[in-house]
Amino acid sequence: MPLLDVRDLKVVFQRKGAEPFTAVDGVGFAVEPGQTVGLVGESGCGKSVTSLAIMGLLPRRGNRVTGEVLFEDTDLLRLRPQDLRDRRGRDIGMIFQDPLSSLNPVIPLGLQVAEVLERHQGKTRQAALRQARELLDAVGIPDPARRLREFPHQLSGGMRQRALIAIALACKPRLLIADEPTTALDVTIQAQILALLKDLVDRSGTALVMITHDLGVVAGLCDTVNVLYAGKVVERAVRHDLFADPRHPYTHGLLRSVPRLDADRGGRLHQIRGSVSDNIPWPDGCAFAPRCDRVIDDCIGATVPLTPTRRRDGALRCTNPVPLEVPA
Amino acid sequence: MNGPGGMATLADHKRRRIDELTARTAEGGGVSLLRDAGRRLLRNPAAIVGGAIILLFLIIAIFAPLVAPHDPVQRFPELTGGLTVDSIPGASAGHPLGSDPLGRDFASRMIYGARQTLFVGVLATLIGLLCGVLLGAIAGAAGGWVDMLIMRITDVMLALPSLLLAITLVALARQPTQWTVIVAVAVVNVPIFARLLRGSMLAQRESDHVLAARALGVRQRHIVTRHMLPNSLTAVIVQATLTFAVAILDAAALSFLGLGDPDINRAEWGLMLGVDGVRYLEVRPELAYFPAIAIILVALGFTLLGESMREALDPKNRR
Amino acid sequence: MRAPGRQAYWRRAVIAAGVTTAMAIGAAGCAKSDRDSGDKGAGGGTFVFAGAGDPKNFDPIFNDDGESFRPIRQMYDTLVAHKPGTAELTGGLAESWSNDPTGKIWTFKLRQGVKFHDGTALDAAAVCANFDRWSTMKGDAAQSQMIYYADVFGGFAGSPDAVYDNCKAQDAGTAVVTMKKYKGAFPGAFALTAFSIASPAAMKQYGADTVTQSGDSFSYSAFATEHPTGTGAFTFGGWNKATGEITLNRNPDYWGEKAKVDKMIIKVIKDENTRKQELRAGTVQAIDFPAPADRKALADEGYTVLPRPAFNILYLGINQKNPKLKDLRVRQAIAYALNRPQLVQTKGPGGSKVADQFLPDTVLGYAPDVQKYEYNVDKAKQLLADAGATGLTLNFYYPTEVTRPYMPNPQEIFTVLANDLQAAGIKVTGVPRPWNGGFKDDVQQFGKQDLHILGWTGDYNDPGNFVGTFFGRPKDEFGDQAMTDMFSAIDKADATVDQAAKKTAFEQVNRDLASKWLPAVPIWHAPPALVTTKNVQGLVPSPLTGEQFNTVSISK
Amino acid sequence: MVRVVLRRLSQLGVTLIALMTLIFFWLRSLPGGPVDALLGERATPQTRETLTRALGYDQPIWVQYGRFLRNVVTGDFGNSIRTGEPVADVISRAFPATVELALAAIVIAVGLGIPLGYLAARHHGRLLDNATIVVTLVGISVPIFFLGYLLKDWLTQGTHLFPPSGRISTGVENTGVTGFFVLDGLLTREWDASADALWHLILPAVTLATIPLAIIVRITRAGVLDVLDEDYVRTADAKGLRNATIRKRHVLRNALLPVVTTIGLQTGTLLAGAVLTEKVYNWGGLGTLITDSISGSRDYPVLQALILLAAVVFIVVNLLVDLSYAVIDPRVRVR
Repeated sequence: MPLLDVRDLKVVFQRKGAEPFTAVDGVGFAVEPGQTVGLVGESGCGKSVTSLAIMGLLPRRGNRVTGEVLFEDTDLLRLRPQDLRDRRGRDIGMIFQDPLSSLNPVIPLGLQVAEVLERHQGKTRQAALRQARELLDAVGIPDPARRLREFPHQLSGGMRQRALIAIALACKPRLLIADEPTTALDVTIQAQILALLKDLVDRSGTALVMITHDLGVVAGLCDTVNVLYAGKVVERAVRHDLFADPRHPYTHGLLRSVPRLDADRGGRLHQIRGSVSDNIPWPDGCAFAPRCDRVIDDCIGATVPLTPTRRRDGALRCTNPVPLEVPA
Repeated sequence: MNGPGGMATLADHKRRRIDELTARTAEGGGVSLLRDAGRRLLRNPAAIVGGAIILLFLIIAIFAPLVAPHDPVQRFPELTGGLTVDSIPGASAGHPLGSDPLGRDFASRMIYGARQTLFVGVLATLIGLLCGVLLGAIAGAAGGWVDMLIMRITDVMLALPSLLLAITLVALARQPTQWTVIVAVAVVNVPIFARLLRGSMLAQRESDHVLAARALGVRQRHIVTRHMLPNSLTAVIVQATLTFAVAILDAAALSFLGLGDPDINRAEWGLMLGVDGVRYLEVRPELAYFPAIAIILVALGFTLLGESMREALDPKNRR
Repeated sequence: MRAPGRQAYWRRAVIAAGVTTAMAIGAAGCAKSDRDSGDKGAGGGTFVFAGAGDPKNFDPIFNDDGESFRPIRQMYDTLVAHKPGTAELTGGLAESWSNDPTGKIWTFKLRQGVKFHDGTALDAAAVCANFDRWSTMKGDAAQSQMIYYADVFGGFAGSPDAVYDNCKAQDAGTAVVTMKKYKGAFPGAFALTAFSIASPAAMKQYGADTVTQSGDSFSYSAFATEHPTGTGAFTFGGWNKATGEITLNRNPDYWGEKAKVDKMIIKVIKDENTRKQELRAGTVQAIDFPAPADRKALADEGYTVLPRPAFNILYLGINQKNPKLKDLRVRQAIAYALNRPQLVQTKGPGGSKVADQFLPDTVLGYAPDVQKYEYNVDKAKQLLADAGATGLTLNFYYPTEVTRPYMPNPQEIFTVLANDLQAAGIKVTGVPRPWNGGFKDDVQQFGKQDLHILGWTGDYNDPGNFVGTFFGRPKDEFGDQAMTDMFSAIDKADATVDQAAKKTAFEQVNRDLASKWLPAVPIWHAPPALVTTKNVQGLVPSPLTGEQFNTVSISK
Repeated sequence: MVRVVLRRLSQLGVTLIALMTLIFFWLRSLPGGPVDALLGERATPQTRETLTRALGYDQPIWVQYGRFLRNVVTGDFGNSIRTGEPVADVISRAFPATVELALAAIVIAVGLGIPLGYLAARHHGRLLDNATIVVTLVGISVPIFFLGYLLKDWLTQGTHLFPPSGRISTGVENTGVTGFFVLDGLLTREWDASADALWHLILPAVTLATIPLAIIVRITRAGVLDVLDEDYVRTADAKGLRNATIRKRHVLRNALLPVVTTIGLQTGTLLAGAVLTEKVYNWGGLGTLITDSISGSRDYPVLQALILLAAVVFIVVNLLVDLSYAVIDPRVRVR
């Protein structure tokens, strides 16, 4: 039984005076206990919205969320708000993209870590602070006793993200959702943070949903990868399959646009034309079609279903997939 | 982008180059921001209501002689006949709102009041704006000790609460006239406009297109007048709209304190409320209520429009 | 009124807080108070009177304004007094007085057994000590504050203009004051509150003569501020400046009619509207100077409105510095152009009368048969044409930031008068000037105006106090330096000792003022009023605004 | 931090000296003035001359300026023309009255403004929010002297719910300790006096609070809306914290930062509003003093001192606000 089973998740934004906009359109994926699952896509593809919808953190008004988010067989979408609150931070932790703005600037770091322990474990302030120090130590923050009293702006970017990780993992949740946790950081720090995450997840057996646009992150961390495009999963595969043989032209394009050391220096880097907002003006058909090199008539005619492939845990939404690479 | 070569002089080339740069910086600011803001403004009901109030007010003010039934300063025998110090005639044929304390047609005075109120508000705002903008522009453009001096002066002025400054100025005037009131209310706003403009110009001084212009050797005056000033003006216009409301309220307050326009022949709402309205509140409350409502409405109109403009221009609200 | 009980306060405070909250939330309902009407209850207790301004100090000689005189009058007495409700003279501290035929020697027979509040006796020596104190006052600071003394007595010891010579205590009960020359002001001026008799012992003890200059003003002695000591019906109880309350206590040893209330409080409320509201709220039992517009409403609500007999004059001054205005016909045209009856009807406080001369009809020398200028625009235009003064443009100075009993609303009066003049073809440029910010300077010292409005409230019943003050000497206010016959006529009338002759002389002066000289146009006599709650009895309005409160009682 | 304070204080000094010099020379150039103000209609020309001499106005202007500066430096602002008391006495008596009124107004403005602003933000875009916006806008647009008159007319006349004017009822004993009547009553256990003073305080304070209240509601609302969009609020939500905790610890605390600045800026509004409110309610504070010393009396020594005082208060309060900001917002503290 999967730990988290997202089924047909749909998020529609409705603003007064504007057309409703479907940000997430029938996304489904599952996460087994201890597994690391990646959600990959360009900005605007709906991956962050998906994570927020799972956590119930979308603004209460102006959107409609349908589908099912089964966490240990409980549909989080149907929980009463206060029951969901009880689970957030305790069963599911979350890390955000910008560690500076995600920490409250006017509250000492210690309290920001401690409050989650007070809330879910009923600890006293003192006990919580003591544990907070250990947690900070565990995520590799030096001199944690001093840092407890400091404010977010006094910490470096990497340390802030470590602190956020400490907060998210404080109650030993079974699932951690990390939304672009390294995007705002320097490259050297990125690697440290990823290593830390991997280490913690491995050690505690926490399942991880990794949301990123960075295929490098996926390559280093994820067991299974879901590629999202325009609010839909377009391809799913285990890590190795995906990197070895991307089937969807979009995945293919993404991979080819990553600079590679072993590439021919004279060759141009691959580009995917346009951007996500270049949508086809009708609801049916493949959203990627306007940008696709392999577009055929069938792509724009009818809805393309997500169909399982023969690969393990694989699925694909494409009428004219990239053929399996012929060994050279 | 390739400029048309050939006959263009060097200066022309530079100027074009800057305009390009300005336009590019303004992508997200500048022109498209303005257009965006305009669109948001038109969608905002508050702005529409504010605009409608102001429009009505302007129409009445401009066409007062056509709208008003009578001359606002003429005393009418049919009104003075029933007038005593403790009773003021109410509505009668030809005088829909009755008499004022001197036997003049109150309705006509209310209507002409729009004109005088507009006059006081606009002048007070304009004088404050012009002086402030001039000072701010000089400070912002010159920098150095000039900037320092001007800012110290505005400090001194800002150190006094606005109405207090106006009261002091009126008290220090040789002769109370409508102009002392206008100037007093205007002067209060000078430092605000000056600082606003200076701040915005300083920010721009560091901005790309001005740096580029300087690097290209364009004359200082040209940079200031063609590039920095226009970009700063949106903020100034918003402030001016809000200032108008404050100006007519301050003028009314001065009248109430006995420091306003001494010529009670002048039909101005603040004067009518602050002097007659309060004095005859029990004898004929309408003398207070009508000008008060008019002032509240107009102040509300300008505040609504000003706030909506500010909101619309705020890049944070670009969604 | 006694302060309501403790519980009542708490209850009201709680109600008040509740109402405030309700209002703030926007659910203001029309809450009915359960508070009973506050004007009942007080026995012989405390009389609270709302005055209109702060007093300066309580040393009579250093004051010249009514708000200072109000408490002073209760604490001190003058040698000669006024009959209640009139400007007629009667005995004060002196039971009787007489003068020799030259009018220079004044003999006062003092009342026996009168004691100052400090217990010392009022005798002739004490009276003379007061006169001597005034005339020998040292220092510019002190002298500059003795407005009435300088005006009535001409100057101080050593000055060639000084009127006062000496004062001798003939015996303990008789004081003889000798003047260097006769002045028509006497004996009326002896009744001026500024010349109240104070205790010499107390003045000495509290250094009454020390007036020190500090910055742009003066500070006064402890006598003037904390220990005023006279013979009056009330003794000084204290002056709480934070609340603007002057407390006076009943003087049980008063020589005359002892005060009926135990205590009186003069509460300073500058705003006329607030005075009225406090009266309605029952927190004060009497107010001075109600707004003319409110008098009728207050009377309708059952309050007692007490108009004072008019003892003032408002006039339109004409400045002959402007050559056009030297022509009598132009001045007469101005008089004809003014619709004074309409002004009185529309803007005059209740009981106002059109003035045809510069003194009220209760004053000696009032002439019923002066030339009256009935409102007549055509005649005004005709006179202007005759004088070749068509198209005349005049500046018209009027004060702002002031109300005076004779001029409750200068701006309105100016507007109406200017309107009348315009109708007669005289162009008027209004020049507003703040009362203390240039009006008096410009008008009285520099004579910058063509026309102006100003007036006067009489100090005592003497024609010299009116017409003498205005027209007795050349003044820049009227640019009338050339009218020497006017000055000499008034001078002569003023110097007439015989009362009947004086009356005739002043009647002629008034007739000539109206027909021959017309240096100004009299506008109106406007009586100021007092208002009390229904349960206040015995308050007698004085034409000189010189009310004594010892006769006031409060019924249940 | 100390350097900042010192610099601001020295700026204050320069500002004050400039102001005083300006006021001094301006006042001397005006017609009328003390001589006129000290003399009524009855003064003879001789008296006028004596007075001019007594006040030293016959001396050269620079001698007068020198004397003025010497006096000011020694803290002597001269005597009030109107009452003859030392200016310092006049002002120190009026000062607590205004401070009491202003504090009460602030308490009302903050006490009602913050919850209302918060509620409006919570109901963003709904009826309560829109109603609040409209009411606050109208509140800003009402001439407050008019509002004062209306409240007074409705609630003190006929119903006698509140006293129409003054700070305390005539005849109520209160012993002056601090000059704050409500507080004095509590200190001296004169409960009657305290309750009575409070009863007098309510209407004026409500009147004076109108504009600051409207502004604080708006600032709070805007602040809360801004903060609700902040990432750290989402973080707090993701932690599963209780709503109350989020509200108190994460939303309000941050949203109130701009409110603190606003309160500082409102000092000016309050001082100006006090002039009008105190006139309406005959309050006897600095506002009344200002009106009295201008209108009708031209009491320049008092006016002069009052202008300086207003400048000092305004600058000092703003300095305090800056400092308190540094205390509340750790980001400012380091700088």
